[in-house]
Amino acid sequence: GQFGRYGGQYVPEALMPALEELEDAYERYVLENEDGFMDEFERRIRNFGGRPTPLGRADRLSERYDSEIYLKREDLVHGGAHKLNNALGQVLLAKYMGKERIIAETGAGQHGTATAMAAAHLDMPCEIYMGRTDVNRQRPNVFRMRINGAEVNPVDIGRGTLKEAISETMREWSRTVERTHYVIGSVVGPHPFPAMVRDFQAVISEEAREQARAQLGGLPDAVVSCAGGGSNTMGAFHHFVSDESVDLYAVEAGGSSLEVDEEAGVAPNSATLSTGDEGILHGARTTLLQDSHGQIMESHSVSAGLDYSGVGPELAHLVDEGRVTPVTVGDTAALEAFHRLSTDEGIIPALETSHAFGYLHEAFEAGEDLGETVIVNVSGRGDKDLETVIEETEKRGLESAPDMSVFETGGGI
Amino acid sequence: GQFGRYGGQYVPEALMPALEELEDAYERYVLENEDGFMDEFERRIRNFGGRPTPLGRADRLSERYDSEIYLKREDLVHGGAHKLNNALGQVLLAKYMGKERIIAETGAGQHGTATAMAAAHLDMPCEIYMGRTDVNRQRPNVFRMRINGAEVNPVDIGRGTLKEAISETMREWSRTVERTHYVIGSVVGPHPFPAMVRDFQAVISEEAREQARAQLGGLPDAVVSCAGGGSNTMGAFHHFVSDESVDLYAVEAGGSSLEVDEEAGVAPNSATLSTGDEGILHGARTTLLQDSHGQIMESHSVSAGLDYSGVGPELAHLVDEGRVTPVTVGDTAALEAFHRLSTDEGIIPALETSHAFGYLHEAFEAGEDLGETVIVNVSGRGDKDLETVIEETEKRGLESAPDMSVFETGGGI
Amino acid sequence: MATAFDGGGAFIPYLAVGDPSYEASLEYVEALARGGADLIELGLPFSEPMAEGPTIQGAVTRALEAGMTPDRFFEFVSDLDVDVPLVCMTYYNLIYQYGPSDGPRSFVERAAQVGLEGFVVPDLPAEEAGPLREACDEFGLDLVFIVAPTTRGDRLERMMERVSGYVYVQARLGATGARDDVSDQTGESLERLADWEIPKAVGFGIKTGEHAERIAAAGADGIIVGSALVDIVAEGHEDDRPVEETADRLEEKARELKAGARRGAERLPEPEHP
Amino acid sequence: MATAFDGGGAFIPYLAVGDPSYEASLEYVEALARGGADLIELGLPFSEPMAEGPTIQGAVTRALEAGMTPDRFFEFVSDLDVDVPLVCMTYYNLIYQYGPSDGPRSFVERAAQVGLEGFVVPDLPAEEAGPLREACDEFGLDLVFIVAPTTRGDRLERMMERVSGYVYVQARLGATGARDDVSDQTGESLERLADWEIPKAVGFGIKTGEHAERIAAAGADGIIVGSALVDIVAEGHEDDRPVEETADRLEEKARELKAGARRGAERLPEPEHP
Repeated sequence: GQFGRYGGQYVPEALMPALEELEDAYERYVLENEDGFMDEFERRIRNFGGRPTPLGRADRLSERYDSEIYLKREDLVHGGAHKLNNALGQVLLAKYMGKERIIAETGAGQHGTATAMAAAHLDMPCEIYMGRTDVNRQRPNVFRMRINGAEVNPVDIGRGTLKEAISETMREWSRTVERTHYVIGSVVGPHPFPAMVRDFQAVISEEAREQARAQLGGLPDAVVSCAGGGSNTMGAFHHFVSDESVDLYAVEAGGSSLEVDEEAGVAPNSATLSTGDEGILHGARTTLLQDSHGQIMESHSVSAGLDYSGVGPELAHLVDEGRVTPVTVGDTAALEAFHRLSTDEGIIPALETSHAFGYLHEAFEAGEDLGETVIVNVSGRGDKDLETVIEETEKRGLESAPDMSVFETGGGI
Repeated sequence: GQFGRYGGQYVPEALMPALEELEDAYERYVLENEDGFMDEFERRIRNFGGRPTPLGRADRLSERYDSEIYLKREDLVHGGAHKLNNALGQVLLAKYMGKERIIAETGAGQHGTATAMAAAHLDMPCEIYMGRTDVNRQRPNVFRMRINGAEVNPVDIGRGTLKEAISETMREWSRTVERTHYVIGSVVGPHPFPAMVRDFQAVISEEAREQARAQLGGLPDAVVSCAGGGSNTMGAFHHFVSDESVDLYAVEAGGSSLEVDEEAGVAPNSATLSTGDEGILHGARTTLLQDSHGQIMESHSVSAGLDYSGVGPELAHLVDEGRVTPVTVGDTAALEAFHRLSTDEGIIPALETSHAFGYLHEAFEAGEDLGETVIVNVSGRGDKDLETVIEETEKRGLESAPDMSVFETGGGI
Repeated sequence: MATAFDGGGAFIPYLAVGDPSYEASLEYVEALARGGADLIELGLPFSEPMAEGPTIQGAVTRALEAGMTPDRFFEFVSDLDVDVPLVCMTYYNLIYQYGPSDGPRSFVERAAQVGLEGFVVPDLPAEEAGPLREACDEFGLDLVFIVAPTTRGDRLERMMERVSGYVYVQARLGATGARDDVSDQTGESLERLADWEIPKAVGFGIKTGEHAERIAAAGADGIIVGSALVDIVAEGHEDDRPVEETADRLEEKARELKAGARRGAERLPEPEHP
Repeated sequence: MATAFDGGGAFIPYLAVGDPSYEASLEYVEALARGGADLIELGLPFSEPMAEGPTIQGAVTRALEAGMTPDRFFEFVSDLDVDVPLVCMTYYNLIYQYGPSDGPRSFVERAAQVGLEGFVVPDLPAEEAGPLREACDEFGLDLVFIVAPTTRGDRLERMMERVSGYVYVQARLGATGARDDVSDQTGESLERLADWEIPKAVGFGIKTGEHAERIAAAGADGIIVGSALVDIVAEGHEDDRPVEETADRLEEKARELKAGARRGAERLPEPEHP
């Protein structure tokens, strides 16, 4: 359960037996394919989830950056993001373990919708905990969860976002641990979650590595992926970690600034790997955004899915080791990248994903050499972000924004 | 250009040379793969579009209906529906033909968004014509088109929906025909559109037929697909047409009633194949909803994408021949099917698609035997329909509807 | 019908029948005849006027809302008191659906009964015109085709074989509608048709007497004007003018256009081959 | 610390330090001591109180908003004028981050300086407790572990090796919070721990003297009460009561609970093996 100095199981005693049970199940079913678990997972993630996802060349970005830019298309997974890889894996595992009920937290709602879909598909009752603020600002995702038959429980604590939702789901788990499995949404939390979620997401790099060899005739020079909790990041990196020639870039949300307001307990970014330091949160020792006393700080990003004060312990370790390079991209650059990918390539990326493309652009503008062939992980699609993007784009008066006056004109053609 | 007594080229003389040019291009590039056109199309629809889409077993529906129900997952195509198959094919063809500009009509916005995506991907300027009513009720799709860099031109004629948008795009095409290609969105319009769009969509049945043989060990007993203009229908049927053992069901929108109000010029349904008769509309002789004078009637369906007064001529012909069975499903049954698929299988279908599942259910309830193995074409995903579904479900007080009170409660957990 | 073009510089107005009412429309058509029309295109409104611009779309909508149907249209033609050839302009579905025949025959038969002399069908290219051509032959009516700026080669040949009455030369690409400029494409189109032994009438975008003159001077045997006249009808309807006032304006406009066409025809050189 | 349990039926109250202010909190803790507390758990508030129910979450939020920090907490302990053993209850990150040490040593050292006698750390299971156990040994402090209803077999052994002071028996699954029922799980848990040579204090959900009595009668050496007391603090804060009034209520509640615990302890049969 350790990645260097990170990881572990910092949870209430009541949960420890459940973690031991989960660890046992993880080893038997996931690692050893007992009862053909992994075969069933692979069949379902293919036939239900839509895998494999393509690795496609981005013609106009390649031209723009004078490199070969390839896109790993997790936005095409059922539900619109890589999230289903993990949710389906865990719900299936819960079924193999004989659990009768699924709970999960969600921030922007992507993990919640993926879990609700997986639970419906596998006929498991499902409850999602979601901060009240997020419930109100992510209505379409709440609708989707409800329509898939999941209960949505608003969490009226603190700022009412992801951090509070995780804490509350942990509490609920400790109340009902014997018959309930908690489907954690990223490579965070106590062991075995970080390793297990990584293994379910590792299908991304497993496919991408094979596809690169088949389509490009070899490995890429770099893989770029956005990082919040880090599940798409670890998924996209895992099978490349031992390929030393492949540079790995984890792009964090720089938000509006990398400075923090210690007084207010607020970091105007989610750049945990780049600016945080070691601590214990949500069951694991990892890198955190915290004040000098060790209180957790609120993070901020225009992208709700990156808006988290912690990060997966394995990613923290890989950064410490120098294997993964953490970089940051601010809100405005991410918004510009959102519009750039949409008009250049006909792919509307999630705001999370837009950070990865923002880095690609900034690196090129700064004359940094990412190498001849770069794979960017398109972790999710941006339909969910349309309203936010339009609002934030207008607020900033970005040039790249499309004119939306079509709604205002009353006249003829 | 003929399918039995249907088809043809009933267009203004100004467009005839463009149709001849298109026919020539269709034959050379699509049918004869000149300059490797089809190779490039297949590569791009795979790497950009996400094909092949899976054929997955619907476990709970299979149990419910005591049959083997398989889902062909066009909802996983980039953009969320089968529409991209055609849009990408035509935009690429326009590029091969040396056209400099794309125009297209759209109703609910699905074809418009697919065309905008394809045009961005292939770097072609693109303008979409969309009825004013549809612009206002399909805002997210308008946003998506604008974000992909397309112009959206509202059409302020008549009821301001698809029928008017098609007529207006035809007019615009006749103004600029020499450098512009009109990407028509379904298997309708003058020859060669119905054949060409069918060929681009036929990838659905080509894959499904192969997948059925590989996964089920043989052909299905029936294929069920919703039918508006008929592009997903023809796409899902085409490669099964000569397999006489495979029954083909085209499910039309029964709307609120199959009766028509001739006085008002309104059909409260879009059941063209089931209730319409022969006539000429939008360039083709086909089956139409028209009054006794030959004036086209407004159609109506809770599903904007099925809301069209005509249907593809080939589909009309296959119905005449007895090869395709037309059936209808009303608004309420479609809404119930929407919720059923969402909670049973974790797939939120488009309202169009929901009609196909509504028929599956009604056939089973009526004790009709569709056979042991049935493939249903999941033509698109339902994210675009969430608001409509919630509103229409509440209005009808359907039991299957999830309780949305999560938004109302202010209290704690 | 050919006599309509005898004097040269024929003036062919178009109105949507029943716009904005049956009675007013009767007055308007008769006013155009008084103003010098040599032949009149009577539009039978169709719900999907695919080839029309916004002006004529508006006329079609008004006429349909006022209850125009094919039967009322034929009644209208019977009621008309004018002394020039009348041509029905409509879309093929209305022709095709009418009456008991499986095809256009019933419609053509009835058209002949009420004294119509021919058809212009904007969505019926020569390739699809076989059945209508046959019915026209049976009842002695003409079938006019539209030649577009894009029509060339084989397509011209095919059309020439089937056309009768006159040929409608589309002055430029696009839908109908009055414009301020006269397209260069008109001259080119007329040149391509120079050999044809049939009157050539030019339409799309003619708005003033001066336009008419230039078109006629370019070699057209007639000019077709729709939108510029429908504009007058629409204005009268919107401003709630008395029917007589609008009729007078139409008559005046007709005179202007007819005079222009005649001036243009007079500027023409004698044909080189008789 | 073991002396706290000497009389049997020990009463162990919990309050979040600094809720709703430093000064009020001092009064409240002292009132609990006056009310008969045998040992007091002082909560150092952490921003992510993962094991707490809504009541204690509220206390934590109020205390943090009023400016509570680890240093202020130690100051608070120094300022306290009470004569019972004091234990710090907090989450591991605050212990880990404090002071210059890479690990918990600085925090423990400072705790020892101000006279704290032990720790309860709800997010630190025995497996991860090595460094804190070492530091506690170095400075002579106790480390209390929580035994949950789900804790069995190997896990119990591991915990027994590392625990000192007393063991916190979690009465039932779930987060903290006052309940009306007394869980059956309590008796089972106590039975599993029957062999342990260390005081067993039961917490989670104890609300009234009668609860306390039943728990003590079931064999607990002490009862831990948090939420029922925090409720009184919260009420006083919301209703804007004078600090003294709230302190009086706390003292009264403490007397009720202590009396209950004592009654329960008296009903206990003599232990079978001394």
